Amino acid sequence: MAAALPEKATLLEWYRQMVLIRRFEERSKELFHQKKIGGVYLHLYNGQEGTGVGALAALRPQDHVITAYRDHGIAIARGVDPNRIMAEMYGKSTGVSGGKGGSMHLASREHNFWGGYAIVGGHLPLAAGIALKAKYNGDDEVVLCFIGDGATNNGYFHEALNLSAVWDLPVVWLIENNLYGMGTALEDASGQTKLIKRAIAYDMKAFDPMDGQDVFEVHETVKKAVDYARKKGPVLLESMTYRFEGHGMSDKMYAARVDEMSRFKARDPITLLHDKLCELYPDIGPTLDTIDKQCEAVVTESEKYAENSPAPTFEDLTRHIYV
Amino acid sequence: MAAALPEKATLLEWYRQMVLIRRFEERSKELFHQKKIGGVYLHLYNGQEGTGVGALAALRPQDHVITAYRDHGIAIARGVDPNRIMAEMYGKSTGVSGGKGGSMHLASREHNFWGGYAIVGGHLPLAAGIALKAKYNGDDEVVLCFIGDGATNNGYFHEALNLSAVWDLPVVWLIENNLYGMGTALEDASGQTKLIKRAIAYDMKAFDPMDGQDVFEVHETVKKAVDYARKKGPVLLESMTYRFEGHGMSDKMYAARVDEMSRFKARDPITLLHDKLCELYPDIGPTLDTIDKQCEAVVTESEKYAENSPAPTFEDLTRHIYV
Amino acid sequence: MADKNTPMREALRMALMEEMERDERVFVMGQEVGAWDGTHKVTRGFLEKFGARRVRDTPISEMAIGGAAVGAAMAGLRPVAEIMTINFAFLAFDALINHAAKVHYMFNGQFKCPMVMRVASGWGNQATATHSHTPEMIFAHFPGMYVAAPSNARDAKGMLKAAIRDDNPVLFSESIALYPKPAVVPDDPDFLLPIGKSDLKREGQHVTLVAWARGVEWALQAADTLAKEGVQCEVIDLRWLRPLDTALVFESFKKTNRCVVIEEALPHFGVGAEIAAQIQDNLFDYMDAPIKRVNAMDVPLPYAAELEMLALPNAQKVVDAVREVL
Amino acid sequence: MADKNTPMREALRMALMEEMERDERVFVMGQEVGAWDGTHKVTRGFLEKFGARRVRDTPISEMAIGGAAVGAAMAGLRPVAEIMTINFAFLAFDALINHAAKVHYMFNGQFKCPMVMRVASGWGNQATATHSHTPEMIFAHFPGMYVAAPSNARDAKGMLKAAIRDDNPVLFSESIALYPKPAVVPDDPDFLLPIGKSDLKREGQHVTLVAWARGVEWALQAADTLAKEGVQCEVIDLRWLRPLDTALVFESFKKTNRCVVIEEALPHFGVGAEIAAQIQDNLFDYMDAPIKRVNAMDVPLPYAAELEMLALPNAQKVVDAVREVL
Ligand SMILES: Cc1ncc(C[n+]2csc(CCOP(=O)(O)OP(=O)(O)O)c2C)c(N)n1
Ligand SMILES: Cc1ncc(C[n+]2csc(CCOP(=O)(O)OP(=O)(O)O)c2C)c(N)n1
Ligand SMILES: [Mg+2]
Ligand SMILES: [Mg+2]
Repeated sequence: MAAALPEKATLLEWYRQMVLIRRFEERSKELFHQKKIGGVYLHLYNGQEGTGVGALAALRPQDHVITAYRDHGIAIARGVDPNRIMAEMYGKSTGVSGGKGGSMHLASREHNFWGGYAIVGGHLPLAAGIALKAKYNGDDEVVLCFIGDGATNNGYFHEALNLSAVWDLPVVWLIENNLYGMGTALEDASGQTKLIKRAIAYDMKAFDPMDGQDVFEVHETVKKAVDYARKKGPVLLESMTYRFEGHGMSDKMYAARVDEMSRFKARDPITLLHDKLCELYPDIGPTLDTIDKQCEAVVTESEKYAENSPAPTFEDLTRHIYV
Repeated sequence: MAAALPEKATLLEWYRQMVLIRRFEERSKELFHQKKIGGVYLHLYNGQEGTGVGALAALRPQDHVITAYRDHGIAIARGVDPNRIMAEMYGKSTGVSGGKGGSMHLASREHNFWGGYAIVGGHLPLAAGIALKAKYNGDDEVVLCFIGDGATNNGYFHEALNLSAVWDLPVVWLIENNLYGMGTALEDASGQTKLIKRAIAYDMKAFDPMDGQDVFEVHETVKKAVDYARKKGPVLLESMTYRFEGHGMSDKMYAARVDEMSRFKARDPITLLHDKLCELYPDIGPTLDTIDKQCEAVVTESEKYAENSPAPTFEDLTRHIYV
Repeated sequence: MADKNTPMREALRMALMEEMERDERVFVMGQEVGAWDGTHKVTRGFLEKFGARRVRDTPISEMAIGGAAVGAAMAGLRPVAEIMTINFAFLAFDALINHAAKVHYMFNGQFKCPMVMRVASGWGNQATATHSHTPEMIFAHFPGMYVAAPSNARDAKGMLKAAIRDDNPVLFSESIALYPKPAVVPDDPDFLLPIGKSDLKREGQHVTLVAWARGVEWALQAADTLAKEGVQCEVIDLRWLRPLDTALVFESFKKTNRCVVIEEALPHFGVGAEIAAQIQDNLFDYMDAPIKRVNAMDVPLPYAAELEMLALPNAQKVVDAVREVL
Repeated sequence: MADKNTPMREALRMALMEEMERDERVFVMGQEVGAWDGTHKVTRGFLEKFGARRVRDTPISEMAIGGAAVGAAMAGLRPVAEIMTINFAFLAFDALINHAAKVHYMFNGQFKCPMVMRVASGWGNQATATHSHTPEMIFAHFPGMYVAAPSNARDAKGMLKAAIRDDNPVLFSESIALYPKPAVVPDDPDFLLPIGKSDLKREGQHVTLVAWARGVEWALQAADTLAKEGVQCEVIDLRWLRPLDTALVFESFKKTNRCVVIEEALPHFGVGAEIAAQIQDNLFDYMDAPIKRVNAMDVPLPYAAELEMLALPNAQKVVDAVREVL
């Protein structure tokens, strides 16, 4: 990338976020197997940290983020308290969604994080609606909407992107192309496998696909896109990435994709950033180690917090059905 | 077009069909205003005859046709008996759909005319399913599916076209771009106004947009597309056309589009074919006049037939809910 | 200005216009709401008056209309979206049920969703099977959204205004057959009818007729007919299918001990079933006869006028049902 | 081979496999039905056995899955489409209601639509509000489609086979909670259960329990409990919500004069309401007590296990309801 590198503190913050996400996800997986985290759904973000962290770093606080059910990493990168995220996954009343949403439905209004949504494609028109608010009120805000590759084949994708184009809405549509929707490979689901080309169907601005493992490239591209969206209208982006875990906890197929997996693991976004940092700042090793440990501690703390939080009560069951 | 012209008998048949459609629609409009044709919906095909007739002429009997609610012209071009079409619009038991379907829901199984459908986009996946039957059974058949420009912004369009691409189904998707969906102009509804480019979203074969007023061009293009679909998979086509009447009987806006209308009326597909025939066969005038009169008579006959047919009975009300 | 006789479509138009004038956050979106003046002319003149920012024509994209309204509402606007007819709202079903009705709950109250989805409903006019539905109950089945079904112009105005001012999502169903029917409509810009309150439309002591939307007309006509024979019907207009207010119905039933529910919709799992189930459960000892339901016949609606007429409820069918329970 | 104890997911798998072996026109399509073996493993091994022509993975395109199944069925195939869970069937609602259920009628019998739409249903397992629905009744509200809701492995096999062989569209709902539960399942490849016939699951003379799908389990558990107190429950499994067969229910009610309906779904406008409405209408003079309904609570389902448990029906709630009517 041509752009100047962000300053050291920023890079360290990215590193911290990415490591925190990874540790958080690893712990979540354990806790799921220990049945501390309940339910049947747990979708980990491992491997995609470069995309989430790089993209969110391009936003200002008044901008907006919305995503699908693979939402822990996005929430963390947006600055939501890991304690409250873990508590949500434990189904505790201290969770960001009061224990009512669970892993797939994290949200934090105060962070303009509009939530994780579990109906594939369902959040896309919501993103358009949030962007409409900005445009309607003349607010200088952009909506960043994450989309799975599999979701691009859903009617919601088509209708929401088209609407954003017709109305010139300030949305950055970011496809996280991790090559699979559950067990179905991109080419078995999409007539067009170069998903970025779908922008043409809406005559929408698009940038070249990004290397999603490279947090720098993601950040630079999303920054440009956010600028564009703010001034002109919607943009489509595609981040080429990969998930290091199964689709969810029930995925028995992903482990068989050995070659592909090892190819991507060789380009672990965290390792790439780690190496880059060591290259830029030869003495930085101990700092990074400290960050690693801090992240571990934050995750441990979140587990404790969740464990010790109270469950929601019967009153919570019937609260918030209506305002 | 480079291709050799069809023989005279064929051209006269096209002329006959186009005139018959026009006369049928004009009469329908009168009969609607006389409240002989009931209901609130009547969508005329006037102006688009070149597309329907040219396209259907490219099919063999074993091929399939399906369309939306603007279906009279398609039914006629497919050879469905005008008597039974008119009877349907009268809501008579002799109608193609037994008086249960009405103007928007004509169908004739024996003609492989799978019907008119009134939920915008709803018939698109049906077309894919019919094509799947052909592919599944190894039958050498193609499905021709008409789509309004407005319908291309609906989720059904996206999902059905993508599915046909992923499954290499023998479908010719034909957008009849008459520039409006009800009162909404193409550019106010579609981010991409060159609708043919939407093929890129599915990496689908496409041919250049056709002049829908030119029955020759439509015919040639659809023929190529049908060949392609039969051998390789789905194709997207776009016919640039115009409706000379309102969207339906309630349209108060279309009459105001004076310039546009007169531009298109100057290229009335029937006049174009008429002139071409006169150019090719200088003595053909009387033959064409005879056809005109015959068509008038056919329409008058259909009106009588409809008028004199019995209404469906109470038994019909509860028949065919289940097989 | 004074209250005057106004068709329902005008009453709805007044309501919308007043609310848009009152609150800058209120806007309309939907197919043909602009230059076309709305399919049912409820937004006549709005585009000219309010401009394209607040009167937003959409593509034929019901999923996106539903979902964008949710997003805009969550973000602080107050969209009044229109889906041309309730038939097409099937395409927005997920947006309405899984999103509009759930964002408040599932995120523990962090977001509100103050949107109104206006839909034109009902059958008649030979609109055929795909365009002839009154399935309000399938929306009202799910908690999180309100469902309105006004029976006349006056109520429609007060209910739509209340719906727009409310912080919850509302599916607002307008009977197409009622659009031209007039009533005396208050021009008070703060005329509101409470959400989830049913209304006594006619007093009587012999039998309770429960209806809403177009059914009220049939109920009142039947009541007129029966009054001539000395049978006094009490007519209760539910007005809202969610919250479903059965208080007045119960009160009335305690007096009449008989009830007929009039429903334009198909019979299975309908509002009539719910009312019957609730009455027999709560007022068992007051029942002098079974609760009867008058519904459309259990058929997809055919085009032919003759068949359509047979399939639909009407006042005579209500009269017949009342005779059965007397 | 002999009949043996088989979990419902295996029984369904047998049914599908037998029908695919019997009839070349039968094929499966849906998300992850192939290499993934089906989200619920009902199509385990099918891809290998039948190949990609007959075991068709689809994109995440519920509208197209629904509509393509309709088209394929009209054209002569016999698709068994799977929508991963009934929640996502909301996106196929139009395809199912306006197309599958109507093409036969609206075109006057020219086309048939012999398709089966399999959907996994139910709540529990902290699947949360967007993934916890049992809204079979909103599909069964409309004429033109059948709706199946088997309560056990044996029935599931016989019903699925019948559904596949039938020439009408069928929404086939499978309770996720029942997938692992075994029953003795006939291996007769022509074991069919009739469409639209309810089934007596337990005889008793004091009260009639009406249930289907997962509710039957709760009913039978409650019957066991109550039997210890000398209360004999008759348990009737509706099996199908359309056609809704109330003949057995009526017969039973004439004997017991009391009825409780057990429904996993939300209360409003449910099957319970319909049963109650029909009983009071048809058997008014046999009623010794109001018909009670046991439903889920009227809430979107929250994630927390504690809350979820409170919201769901269970055997104890059935017992309590029975006590109310005795
Ligand atoms: C409408 C709908 N259909 C199906 C599902 C089941 N489902 C959940 S996630 C998923 C795959 C989505 O893949 P993709 O969009 O690529 O996102 P990723 O999981 O790779 O992040 C599917 C099919 C769903 N939640 N919603
Ligand atoms: C899902 C759905 N939404 C809205 C409508 C109402 N409607 C009927 S036709 C139409 C316009 C369609 O335009 P286009 O596809 O361009 O076809 P044309 O009428 O020009 O032939 C609309 C909005 C409908 N029938 N179905
Ligand atoms: Mg993916
Ligand atoms: Mg058009």
